[in-house]
Amino acid sequence: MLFDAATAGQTARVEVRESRGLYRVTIGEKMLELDLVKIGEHDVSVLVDGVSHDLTLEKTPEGFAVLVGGDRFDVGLKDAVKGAALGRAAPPGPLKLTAPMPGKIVKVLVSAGEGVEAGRGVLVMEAMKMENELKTTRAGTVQQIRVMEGQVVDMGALLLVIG
Amino acid sequence: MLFDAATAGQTARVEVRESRGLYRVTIGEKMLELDLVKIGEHDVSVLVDGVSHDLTLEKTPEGFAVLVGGDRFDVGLKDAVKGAALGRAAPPGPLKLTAPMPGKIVKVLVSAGEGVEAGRGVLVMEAMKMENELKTTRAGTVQQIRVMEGQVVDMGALLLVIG
Amino acid sequence: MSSPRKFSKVLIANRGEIAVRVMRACRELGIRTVAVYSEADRAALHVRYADEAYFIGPSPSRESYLKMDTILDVARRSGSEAIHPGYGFLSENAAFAKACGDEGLVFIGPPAEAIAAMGEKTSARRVAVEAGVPVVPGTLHPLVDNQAILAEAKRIGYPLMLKAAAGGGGKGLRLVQKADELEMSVDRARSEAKSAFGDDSLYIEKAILKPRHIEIQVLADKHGNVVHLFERECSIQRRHQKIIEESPSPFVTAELRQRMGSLAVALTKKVGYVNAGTLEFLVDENREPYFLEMNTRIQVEHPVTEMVTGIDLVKMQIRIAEGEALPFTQNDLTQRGHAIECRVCAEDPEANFIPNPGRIESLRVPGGPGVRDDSGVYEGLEVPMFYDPLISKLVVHAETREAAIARMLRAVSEYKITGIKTTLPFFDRALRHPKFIEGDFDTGFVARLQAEKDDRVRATEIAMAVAAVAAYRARRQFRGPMNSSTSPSSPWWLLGNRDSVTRL
Amino acid sequence: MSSPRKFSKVLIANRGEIAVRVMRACRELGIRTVAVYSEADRAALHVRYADEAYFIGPSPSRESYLKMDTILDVARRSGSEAIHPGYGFLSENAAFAKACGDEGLVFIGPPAEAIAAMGEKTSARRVAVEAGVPVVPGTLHPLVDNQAILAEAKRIGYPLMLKAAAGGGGKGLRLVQKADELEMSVDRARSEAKSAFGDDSLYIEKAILKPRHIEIQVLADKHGNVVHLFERECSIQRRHQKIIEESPSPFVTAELRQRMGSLAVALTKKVGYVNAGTLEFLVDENREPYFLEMNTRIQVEHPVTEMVTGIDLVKMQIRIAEGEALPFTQNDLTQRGHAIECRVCAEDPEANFIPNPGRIESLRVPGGPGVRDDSGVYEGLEVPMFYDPLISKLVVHAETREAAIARMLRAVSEYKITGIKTTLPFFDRALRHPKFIEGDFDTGFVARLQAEKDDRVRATEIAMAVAAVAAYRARRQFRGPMNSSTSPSSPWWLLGNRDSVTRL
Repeated sequence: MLFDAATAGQTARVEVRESRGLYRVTIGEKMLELDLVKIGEHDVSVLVDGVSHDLTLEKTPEGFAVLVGGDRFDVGLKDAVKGAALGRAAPPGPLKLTAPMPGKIVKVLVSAGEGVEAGRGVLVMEAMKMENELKTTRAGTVQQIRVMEGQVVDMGALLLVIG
Repeated sequence: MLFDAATAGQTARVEVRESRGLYRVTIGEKMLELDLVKIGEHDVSVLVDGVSHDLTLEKTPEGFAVLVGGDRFDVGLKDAVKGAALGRAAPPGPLKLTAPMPGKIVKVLVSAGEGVEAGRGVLVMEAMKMENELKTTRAGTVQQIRVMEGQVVDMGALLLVIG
Repeated sequence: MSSPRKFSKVLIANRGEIAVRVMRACRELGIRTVAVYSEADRAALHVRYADEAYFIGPSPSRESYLKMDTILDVARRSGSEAIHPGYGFLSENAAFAKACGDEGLVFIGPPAEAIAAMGEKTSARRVAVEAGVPVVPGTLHPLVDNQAILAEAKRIGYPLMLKAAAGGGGKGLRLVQKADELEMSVDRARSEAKSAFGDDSLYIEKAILKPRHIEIQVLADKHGNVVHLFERECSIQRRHQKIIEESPSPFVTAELRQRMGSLAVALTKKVGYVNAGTLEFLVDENREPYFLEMNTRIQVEHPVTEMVTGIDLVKMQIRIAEGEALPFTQNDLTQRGHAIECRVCAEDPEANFIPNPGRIESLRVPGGPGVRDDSGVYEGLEVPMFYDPLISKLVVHAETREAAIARMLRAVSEYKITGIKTTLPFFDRALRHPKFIEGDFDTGFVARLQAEKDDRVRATEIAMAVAAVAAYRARRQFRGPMNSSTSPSSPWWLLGNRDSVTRL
Repeated sequence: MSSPRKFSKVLIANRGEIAVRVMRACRELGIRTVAVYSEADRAALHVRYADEAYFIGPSPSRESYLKMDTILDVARRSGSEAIHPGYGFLSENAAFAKACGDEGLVFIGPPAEAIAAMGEKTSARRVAVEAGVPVVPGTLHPLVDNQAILAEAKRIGYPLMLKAAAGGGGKGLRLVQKADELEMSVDRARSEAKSAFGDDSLYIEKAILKPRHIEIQVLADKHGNVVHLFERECSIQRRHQKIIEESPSPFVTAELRQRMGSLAVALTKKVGYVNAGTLEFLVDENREPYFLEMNTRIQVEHPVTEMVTGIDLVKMQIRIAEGEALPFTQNDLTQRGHAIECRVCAEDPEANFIPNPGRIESLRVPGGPGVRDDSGVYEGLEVPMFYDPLISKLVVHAETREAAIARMLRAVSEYKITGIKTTLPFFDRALRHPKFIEGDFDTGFVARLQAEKDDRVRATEIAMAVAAVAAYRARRQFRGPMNSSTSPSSPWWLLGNRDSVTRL
């Protein structure tokens, strides 16, 4: 199976094959043979030519997060054949600003119909006692405001639509 | 629901009822109202009139093992109505000596047909580098020997039958 | 001075790791503990850990952990003899300390008067000035209306700091570089101060550039004995909040340690302070200390001092509140080895430390020699959005600073948390940075680090390979593309023989 | 003496907690680690923790962890420069130490000659006698045939101890009360000795009644420097194996400490010993010490010494093997506070500590101030039946012995293991026992404790209540009687919202 993988500023074409309980993984030119043992729900112990890796995995919208030692990799994966993102694809059309964390809307800094430049602060959210100003990544017009000041929203909740 | 519970040398008739998200448990004369929250697979947090208990449970053949603080209770439970043990009942008929742990049979100290007194050592098992002599809890005749020296057996495996 | 009276039951008016820390001390002293909890905290660790626990209201702290009357009522009903406030919440609230006294409860902390004198920054600065302790130039009184702030700002000049008069923990704190940023910053700071402390008055002071944040721990008993337990280096901060602390400070010389210790003890005595407290200083490049403020409570970072001095500060707080005299003098105290603390927070260090509450799916804590984990969470817990993002304090102790850094890197590599993003990966990078290793840093370290490119040798290849294998297994199990809506709490990509060790 | 040469890669010829302990030291020193593993250990913690790991054979240790050639071959292939043997297995095998040298590998331990001289008990006793160190009356040479043993037994008289000449860790150790027990005990001891050490020769000695087991830790470098790191009290034993250790010993006076320390250093020097070692003594009621044997390797209980002295013994072993001189002298060493270790074993304390291997279903480790967990396991691991039942060492450090006991009880109450029975509940009882608290005990403590009735105040009621609720829920979910065959790895009685926090 072929994937396009991206993490830590690097991208690679990755092929995975299975044979006799081992995984053959080809990254670019290089081939790794993984003796992989699953431990509990999130951990795997991997031996590659005697080199031992203790990894912890977590499913993410884009692919998987991988903890190795003290480091973390958010690995994005695409099916290299279908080309479809394994995770959620970037939404097309107008910019839908969603909550980056659960929290409370402290202030709405724009009004419907108002024009905004990219980088303009549009909302102030409070979470864990810190106020965070959310900015639009795109210039346009505020088409919808889906929240009110004082409202508590979940992570990923739709806040504003800017077209 | 009525149970006969036994642990730490005490026995009691225990009734459990459920109402409005709470459990009413009557032990003998005493009634406890439990605000019980399940945490993960093995832990529960229980509040009884403001007193907090952090407990860890484990299923056992006889009922449940309960860890409270540094202490452990192996609670045996019987359905007080049906009278049926909730766990495995003591086997009737001849004494079936089973392996108390996984391990290796180092020596068989008796032969088939031989008469033995209660307390007589009948087998030597090795587990975790320690040799342990298994004794019969009952006098009788060795009817069957189901293992050989050098054999590795699982916990609970039938070793000898003494009638 | 009443003779020592041992407590048999103490209420802890707090949550999270510090509530658990205080309960551990109580349990070791044979004191029963009483927890209070909000809607969101029924299953919190401090509730499970306590001997008793009582509900005090909705999740927002204003309606629960800040509700004095409710908490005092619980103390009364539970028959508690004393209240430990932890840090934050009501810990530096003079009115609460006084209310405890009026109720016949012992407040485990300083007298209300000392909190009033030192807790409010501008008055603390006035006291310090009188005591001849150097302070940073700025307003000595809280400013309520914006006009006054604009005027003062013009007088002092830029860059300057805006601070919540009632504040602490960096809340309501803002650096203002130039005049045109002032107005917007004032608004934001006020609104933060309001929601955090219910008081939106601010004060401003000259910003000292490349400053080190160094603080002195003090202990004072009810018999007039005061000692200091040396310094803590707290210069590694993000959004004006400490994230890595250590003791001793690699920047502090024996002379400076001596000098700051004496200033701290003098100021502590001057205000008739009792119990544990911390005097925060800014130290400039020329090793000149400027007194900033006094934290009239236990500090988040107290464990580094415990590990180098061998003194249990929370137990000492309780003993002092019981009326006992300090069991040691200044000369009995020594620093052995080196300790470092890293604050493990539910934040995304890749996204400017934005809070990242959520459910902890899996948790593996580090162990072995010289490692201490002061945690407020457990596997399966939903970290609530209502409170501070601190979930655990990872602390190490070793013979030397070099050995302590190596040990912390080892401990960080053993600490595995999934389900939420944490500051752990940040520590792996920060502690390997040459500037940190040399001890050559200031409060701007984190910002500079994040601007730099990451030049660690990283295990990118194996991470990609194993992620691809996981994706391959997922595909094999469910034809069709992965569905990101799959709940992360059921890692279906590793279905089969769950909880067991399986060769794939 | 070759000049110091730092290692870049070390092979650890062991498994379990001690392999992980050594790897932690190596990781902190920047040394790459090589693990070896048997069939049963592919997923063991030491394999996951190592930088490299190689398979060495079937599960029985005779076919894997005791296979010198295989292990030396792995060392060669992996480019290791040194081998750390841990304890047990090949750690006290002179032939292995020699083979390492022949291979140009550094054996992190004493020279083969010193092992030969001190490792074998009877020769160690001879050396001690020559050095004027008091020993327990007994045979000074291994006895191979039973006739010789019977004769010697008659000469020395009963009660007496049978010991495996090559032994350690209580294996092949038997107390014989009267003559008619002798033969059967000899057989059992021989067969244990054979399977544990491949050598079934025994020796016998007079049994000292109500003895305390107290040992002295020493460190010796390659430059002739020798220091002792004070004593460890190891009298709390079950089946002749230590289960609770502490330092300092509540029984040892300053004079006795001084005397035993000097005897230990003298004996260590006499045999040209190098690296870490431990001299075990029996001390009778009149505080007379009798030298028992020397353990020529790191001890299981080394952490209590590390915590009171602040010295990392495993790092010191490595530095010494690299050729470094001790960085301190006897006068630099002091004891700070008090440390206690409890050995958490997969054993059933209610059934005479019978081994209880199995799968660890859930695991919660203690934390907070002064608590150290040196573990070799993790949640989900199948504890194999082939090896020692020790799964973790729980160690605490506090200001005083009283505070350390309170802290250990607190830590034990936080330690939750399901799936296997462990010795944890035993510690909760033992550490509350008046005799333990007074420090008034000997090696017979455990047997006496188990004969007594348990008079703790116990939470029997809530345990019964919650067990009944669990049974009730189980019934409600599946009509009909509970089925004991239900795999404990799926706690169906708590099905629904698994892994989450749910109000039932």
